Amino acid sequence: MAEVVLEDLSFRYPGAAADTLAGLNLTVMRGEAHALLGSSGSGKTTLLNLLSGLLPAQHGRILFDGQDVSQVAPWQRGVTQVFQFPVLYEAMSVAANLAFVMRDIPDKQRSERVAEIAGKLGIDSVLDRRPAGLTLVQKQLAAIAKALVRPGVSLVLLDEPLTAAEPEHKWQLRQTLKSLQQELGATMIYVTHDQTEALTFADRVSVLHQGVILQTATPQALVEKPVHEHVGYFVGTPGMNLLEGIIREGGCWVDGIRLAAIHAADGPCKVGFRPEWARIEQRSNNVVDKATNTLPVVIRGTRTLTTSRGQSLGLAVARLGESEVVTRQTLTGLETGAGWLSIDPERILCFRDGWRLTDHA
Amino acid sequence: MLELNALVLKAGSPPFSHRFEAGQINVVLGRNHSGKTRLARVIAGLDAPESGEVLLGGKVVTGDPPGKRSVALVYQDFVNYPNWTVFENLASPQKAQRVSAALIRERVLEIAGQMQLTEFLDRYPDALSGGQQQRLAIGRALAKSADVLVMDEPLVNLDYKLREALQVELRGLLREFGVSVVYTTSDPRDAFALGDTLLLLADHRLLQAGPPLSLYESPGSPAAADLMSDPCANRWMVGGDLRLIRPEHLSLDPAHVDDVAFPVQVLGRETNGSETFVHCQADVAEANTQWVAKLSGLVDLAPGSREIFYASATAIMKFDAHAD
Amino acid sequence: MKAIQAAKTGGGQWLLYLYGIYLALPVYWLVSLSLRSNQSIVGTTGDAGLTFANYQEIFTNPVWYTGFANSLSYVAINTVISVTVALPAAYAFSRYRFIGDKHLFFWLLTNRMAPPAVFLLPFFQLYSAVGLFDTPLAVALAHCLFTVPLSVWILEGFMSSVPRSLDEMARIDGHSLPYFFLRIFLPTIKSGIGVTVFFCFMFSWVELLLARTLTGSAAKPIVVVMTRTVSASGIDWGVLAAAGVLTIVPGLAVVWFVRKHLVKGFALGRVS
Amino acid sequence: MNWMAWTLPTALFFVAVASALLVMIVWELRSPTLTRRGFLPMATTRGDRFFIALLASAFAHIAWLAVSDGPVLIASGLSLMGGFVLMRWG
Amino acid sequence: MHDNRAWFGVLPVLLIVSFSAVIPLITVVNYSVQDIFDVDTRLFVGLDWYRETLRDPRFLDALLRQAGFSILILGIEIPLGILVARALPTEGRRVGLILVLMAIPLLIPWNVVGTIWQLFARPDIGLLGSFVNGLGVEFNFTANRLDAWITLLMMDVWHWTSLVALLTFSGLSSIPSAYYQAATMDGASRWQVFRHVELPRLKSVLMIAVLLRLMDSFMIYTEPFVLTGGGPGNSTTFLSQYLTTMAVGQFDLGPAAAFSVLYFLVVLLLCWLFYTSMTTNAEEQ
Repeated sequence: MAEVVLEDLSFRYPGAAADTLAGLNLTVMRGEAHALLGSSGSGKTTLLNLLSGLLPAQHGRILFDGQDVSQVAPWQRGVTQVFQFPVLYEAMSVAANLAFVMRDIPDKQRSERVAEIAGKLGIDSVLDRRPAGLTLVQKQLAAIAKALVRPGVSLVLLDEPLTAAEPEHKWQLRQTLKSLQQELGATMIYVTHDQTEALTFADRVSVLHQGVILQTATPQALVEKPVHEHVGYFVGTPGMNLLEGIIREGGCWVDGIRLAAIHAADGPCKVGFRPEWARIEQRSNNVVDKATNTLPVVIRGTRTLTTSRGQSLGLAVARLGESEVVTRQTLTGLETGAGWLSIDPERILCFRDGWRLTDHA
Repeated sequence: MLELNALVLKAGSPPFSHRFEAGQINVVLGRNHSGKTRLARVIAGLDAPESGEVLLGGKVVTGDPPGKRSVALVYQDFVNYPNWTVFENLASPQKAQRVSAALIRERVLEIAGQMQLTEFLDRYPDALSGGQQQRLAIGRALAKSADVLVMDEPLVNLDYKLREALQVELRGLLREFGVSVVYTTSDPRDAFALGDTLLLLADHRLLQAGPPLSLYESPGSPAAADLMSDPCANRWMVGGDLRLIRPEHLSLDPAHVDDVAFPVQVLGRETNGSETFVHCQADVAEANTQWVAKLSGLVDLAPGSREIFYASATAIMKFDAHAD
Repeated sequence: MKAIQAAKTGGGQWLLYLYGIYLALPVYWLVSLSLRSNQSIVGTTGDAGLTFANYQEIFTNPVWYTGFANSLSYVAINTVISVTVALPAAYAFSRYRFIGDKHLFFWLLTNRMAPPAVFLLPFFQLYSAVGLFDTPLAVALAHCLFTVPLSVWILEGFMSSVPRSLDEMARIDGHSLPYFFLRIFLPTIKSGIGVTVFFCFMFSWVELLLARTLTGSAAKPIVVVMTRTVSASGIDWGVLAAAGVLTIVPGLAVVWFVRKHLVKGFALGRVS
Repeated sequence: MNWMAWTLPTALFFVAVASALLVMIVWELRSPTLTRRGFLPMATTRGDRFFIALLASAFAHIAWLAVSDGPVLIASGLSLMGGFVLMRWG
Repeated sequence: MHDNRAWFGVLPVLLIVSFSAVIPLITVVNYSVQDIFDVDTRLFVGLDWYRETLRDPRFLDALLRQAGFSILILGIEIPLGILVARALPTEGRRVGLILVLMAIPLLIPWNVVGTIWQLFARPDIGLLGSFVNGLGVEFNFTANRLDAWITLLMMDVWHWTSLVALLTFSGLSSIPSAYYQAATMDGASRWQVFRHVELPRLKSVLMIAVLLRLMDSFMIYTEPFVLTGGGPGNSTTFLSQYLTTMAVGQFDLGPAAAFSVLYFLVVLLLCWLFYTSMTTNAEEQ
C-alpha cells in the first residue's frame, strides 16, 4: 500500500472548452480510507481514470510513495478498482477470477490468499460458481475481493461500489468494507455523490466541485468548519443555512441584528449555520427585541423525523425575508406564525466570494 | 377518491382494502420487490390485479384502460417522449383530451413555470439534466389534471443532493396543485418528509396504514417497525417476547430515572455530519445481532470502548416472538 | 480511452491496412478497366489512354439504362412493402406475447435462410399464373421472401431496445395506439427504420437468381443485362466494368445515409 | 390452381399438417402450455416438441429412403411412435 | 403482455410471406412426387425422386463440396472478421468512413462480385492473375481446380468478411468500458482480454455471424456461376447451381423439386439448431 500524492494535477478532454480537473493537490496517506465527494459532473470519474492510468496525466504529477507514476502503465501501478456494477470475468468461476489477478504467484500461496479474502467477505461458499448465477450483492462482493486479493496493491479505487446494493444491505456492506480496509491497512479512495457513504466510510473526505477540490478534511471538520459555501451546502442533511449578511464593526449582521463577532474586512458576506446550531421558538407578537443574536422569522411549518419521550424532533422551516431557514430541534409546541431564530454565536461561519472568512474572534 | 377493495397483487397474497386520502400525499413505503411498483401499475391501470377492485370517486375502474382513468403516473426512470420537445411533452396529455391549442399553451406555460422548465421549452428531453428530465415527467403528469397522481420512486435515480432539494420542492408543489398523490418509496425519510398518510407494504400485502407518526410510534409488527427505521431496529428477547428499540431512541445520557440501561461494546462509528451511527455489541440477554445507535451530532466513541446506552422504557416496543 | 485503445490494437493496425488493400485492389482494378477501351484491355492495341466511352455507351444505350431503372423500381417497391408490413409485425413481436409467437418468428427466419434456388420453379409458375411475370412487382414480391423476415428481425431488435414505459406513458396520457405508434414510436426508432431500408435495399439490389428468373425483356434488371454483354466480338470487358462501377454507386449512396447507425444495424438492432 | 399440380396424397398430407396446427392452436387456447424440461437438452413448450417431432420424422424418412428399399410406411410408423415419445417425455 | 390480438399486427407479414413462401413450397412438394411432362401430363411416382436423389452421386458430391466450402469459408471469415473488428478504431471521425468503406463489398450485386473477381483474377487481363503468372507461378482458375477453389475462396472472403467484422465490431462496442478498464489494471494481455472479456460477450453476435455466413454460403449460386460457371469440370458446382441446372437447364421438374425439398430440410435443420442454441444462450444470461 502506498501514499498517494497529487501535485497540481489538471486534465482537459481534447476539444473541451474548460478543464475537467484544475490544479488538484492532495495527499492520501498510506492505509488511509479517503473519500471523494461530489455530484455528477464534478470530475470524479476523470480523477479515478487518472489515478488508475487509464487517462494520461497532461499536467502535474501523481506520486505513489514518492515515485512519479504519471507515465507508468495502469497494470504496473498496482491500482485496482471496484466499479459501480460488478465487473468480473464472466466465463470464469469466482475463484478463477481472484486467481487471475495473482497469476505470477505460486499456486499454494495463491489459493491460501483466495480462501482468506473470500472468507473475510463471506463469499467462500460461491467460489466455485460463475458470476452469472450469483446475486448482485454476491457479485459485487466478489468484485471487491478481486480488488483486494492481489498482493502488492498500492491503491484501491472504489467507484460508488454500493449503487447496486439494496438500501438495507448498504450498512452491512459498508461495514464489511471498512473493517477489511482497517485490517489490511489498504489505501482506499472511495468515490460517491452520497455524503452519508463518504462521511461514514472515510478517515478524510475531499469535496470535489466543478473540477476543483474545495476542501480535504475529516468528516467532523467538513461538518463544523467547511471552508466553502458549497461544502456547507453539500455536506449535511439538510445542508447549511446561508443568509445574506454584512460585516461591520467587528461583527456580522443580518437584518440589522448583530449575530457574532468576527475579525474581517467590512463588506457583504454570507452567514452560514447548520440546522442543528440554531433554534426557532414561538414568539408572542407584542415582544419586539429579545437578544442581540436573535432574529424575527415567520415559522412556515415543521417536519417530524422522530419522536422520543413524548416529544417530536425534526426540522422547523421558517422564512426570513427572502430566505428560508431550516433548523433541527424539538418541535413540540411549535406552530406556524411569528417566531424567533437564535443561532449559536460560537459556531456561526461567514463566507465571502464563496470562501469562509477564517479569522474568528 | 381512490379506494382499493379486497385487492390481491400477486397470486397467493392475502387481499387487502385501503382508502387513500383525497388531496393528500399518500406514501406507500416498502422494500424492493415488496409490490410497490405493482401497486402503482395496478392503480394506473397498466396491470390488472390478481383479483379485487380499484375504485375512483366511488366508481369501479378496475377494467378501464389507463387513458380513461383520471390517473397520472411518474416513473422512476425519467420517461419522456424523446422525439418531442419539452413543450410537446407537456402538451401531450391535453392533446389526447382534445383541448384547444390556446388552452393547451396556457396550461403548458403555467406548468413549465412551476417546474422551472420555461427556458427549455424548445429542447428535446435528452438535452436536459437528470433532474430536469424528471421535472418534465412530473410536469407532464400534472398536465393531465388527473384526480390521482401516482409517483413510483420518482427520485431514486437522482444524485443524492438533488434528491434532497427536489423532495422539498415537490412537497410544496403537490400541495399547490391540490392533487391526491400516491407516492411509493423505500426510504423511510421520504415517508416523514412527504407523507400525510402512510401505507406499509411487505410481500405484496398491506402491513399497516395510518399517519406516519402513529405508525412510527406504534408499529403493528416488527416488520412495520423496521420499515420505518433506517437502519433497522435493534432486537433482543426477553423470555419468549421480542423487544425492539429504534437506533435513534438510544442515547448516552439518561434523561429519566426510569430509563433502561444497555451496556454495550463499541465496534465502530459512522457519521453523516448531522448524526453519528454507533455500531456495537449489546450485552442484552439473548441479543443475537449487532446493534446500531443513531445519535445526533458528531460523537466520538473509540472502537472497543464500553459504553452504556439509555432508552426510555416507553420507547421499547414489545412483540410476540412469532410476530414476524 | 487512449490507453485502452493502445492496449487493444497495437499490431492489429497492420492487419487493418492489409485488409484494406485486399478490399480495395479488385475495386481499383474494376474502375481502371472501366476507363479503358476493350481493345486496350485485351491488348490488341497499344493505346492505354483513359476513356469515358464505356460510360457513354451505358448512358446512351436504352438496354443499359432501362435496366438500371427496372432494378431501382423493384428495389424501391420491395423496400416500401417490406418496411410497411414489417413495422406492425415487429411491434407485435416486441411488445406482446401471443399464441405461436416464437414459432412464427422462427418460421420467418427460415425464409431468410432458404435458398432462392429452391423457389425458382414455383415462382416462375406462380407469377405467370397471376400475370405478374416480367414486371418489377414480381421481383419485388419475390424478394420479400427474405427482406420481410429480415426487416421484422431488425425492427424487432430496435423496438425492443425502446423501453415499454414509453408505450405505457402514452396510454396513460390517453393517446390511442395508432396515434402513439405513428407520432411517437416511429420517430423514436427512425434510425432503425433507416437501417432496415438499407438492408432491404442491399439484399434486393444484389440478388440475381430470382430477378433473372422472373423477368423477360420488359423488366430486365441491370444485373441481368450485365450477364449478357457478349457481342459478336466477344465480351466487352470495358463496358462490363463500367456497368459494374455504376451498380456500386446506389449502394454507396444508401449506406452513406445510415452510416451512423450502421453498427447497431449490423447487430440487427440487438446491441445498444 | 392447376399449375400447383395438386395430387391427392399431397393434398391429404397438407390437410393433415394444417389440421395438426389447428389442433395445436385450439389445445393451446384451451390449456396454455408450460415450458418444461424433459429428456431433450433444453426447456421446451408443447409447440417446440411438436416441431421437433415433425423435423425428426422428416429426417427419419430421408434416412429410410437413403438406405432401404422397403416400404416407406415403416418409416412413417416409426416417426409416429417417435413423435409420441417426444411429445410425452421430451 | 399476453394478447392474441397482436396477431393482427403480424397478419400482413403472414399473408405476404405465405404468398411468396408457403404456396411455392407446397408446389415444390407437389412436383416432387410426380413425373411432370407438362402441367396437364403428370404421373404420380410417390417418393421415387427422393430415393433417386438421395442415391445420386452427383447430388452427394455437390453436398459434400458444399459442406467443405461452407466449413472453409467459416474457418477463414470468422477469425479474420474478429481480428479486423478488434483492429478497428472505436472512436474518432474516421470510424464512420471506415465502416462505410468496409460495407462496400456487401452492397455490390452478387454477379458483379463475380465479374469483379473474374476481371481481377483472369490470367490475361486480371491484375492478380497476370501478377501471379508474372512471378512464374502458373495460375488459371478456369482450367485448374485448385486455382478455381482458391479464387472462389478469396472472392468469398473478400465479399463477406466485412459482414462478420461489422457484426463483431457492433458486439465489441456494446461491452462497457469498465470491463476493459478492469482488465487493463489487472495487466491482462491482449489475448486474455479477448479470451476472458470479449469472447464471452461476443457469443450472441458471433452466433448470428456464423448462422448468416453458414446459411448464405449454403445457398451460394451467383458468384461461382459468374466466376467459374461451376467448373472446371464440376469442381465448383454447389447445391444451388446443381439445382438450377436441373430445374431450368434440363427441366427435370420432379427430381429438381425433390432435391429442393431435401435442400430446404437441411437448411431448416441447421437453422433450427442455431436458433435454438442462440435463444437458449440468451435466456441463460
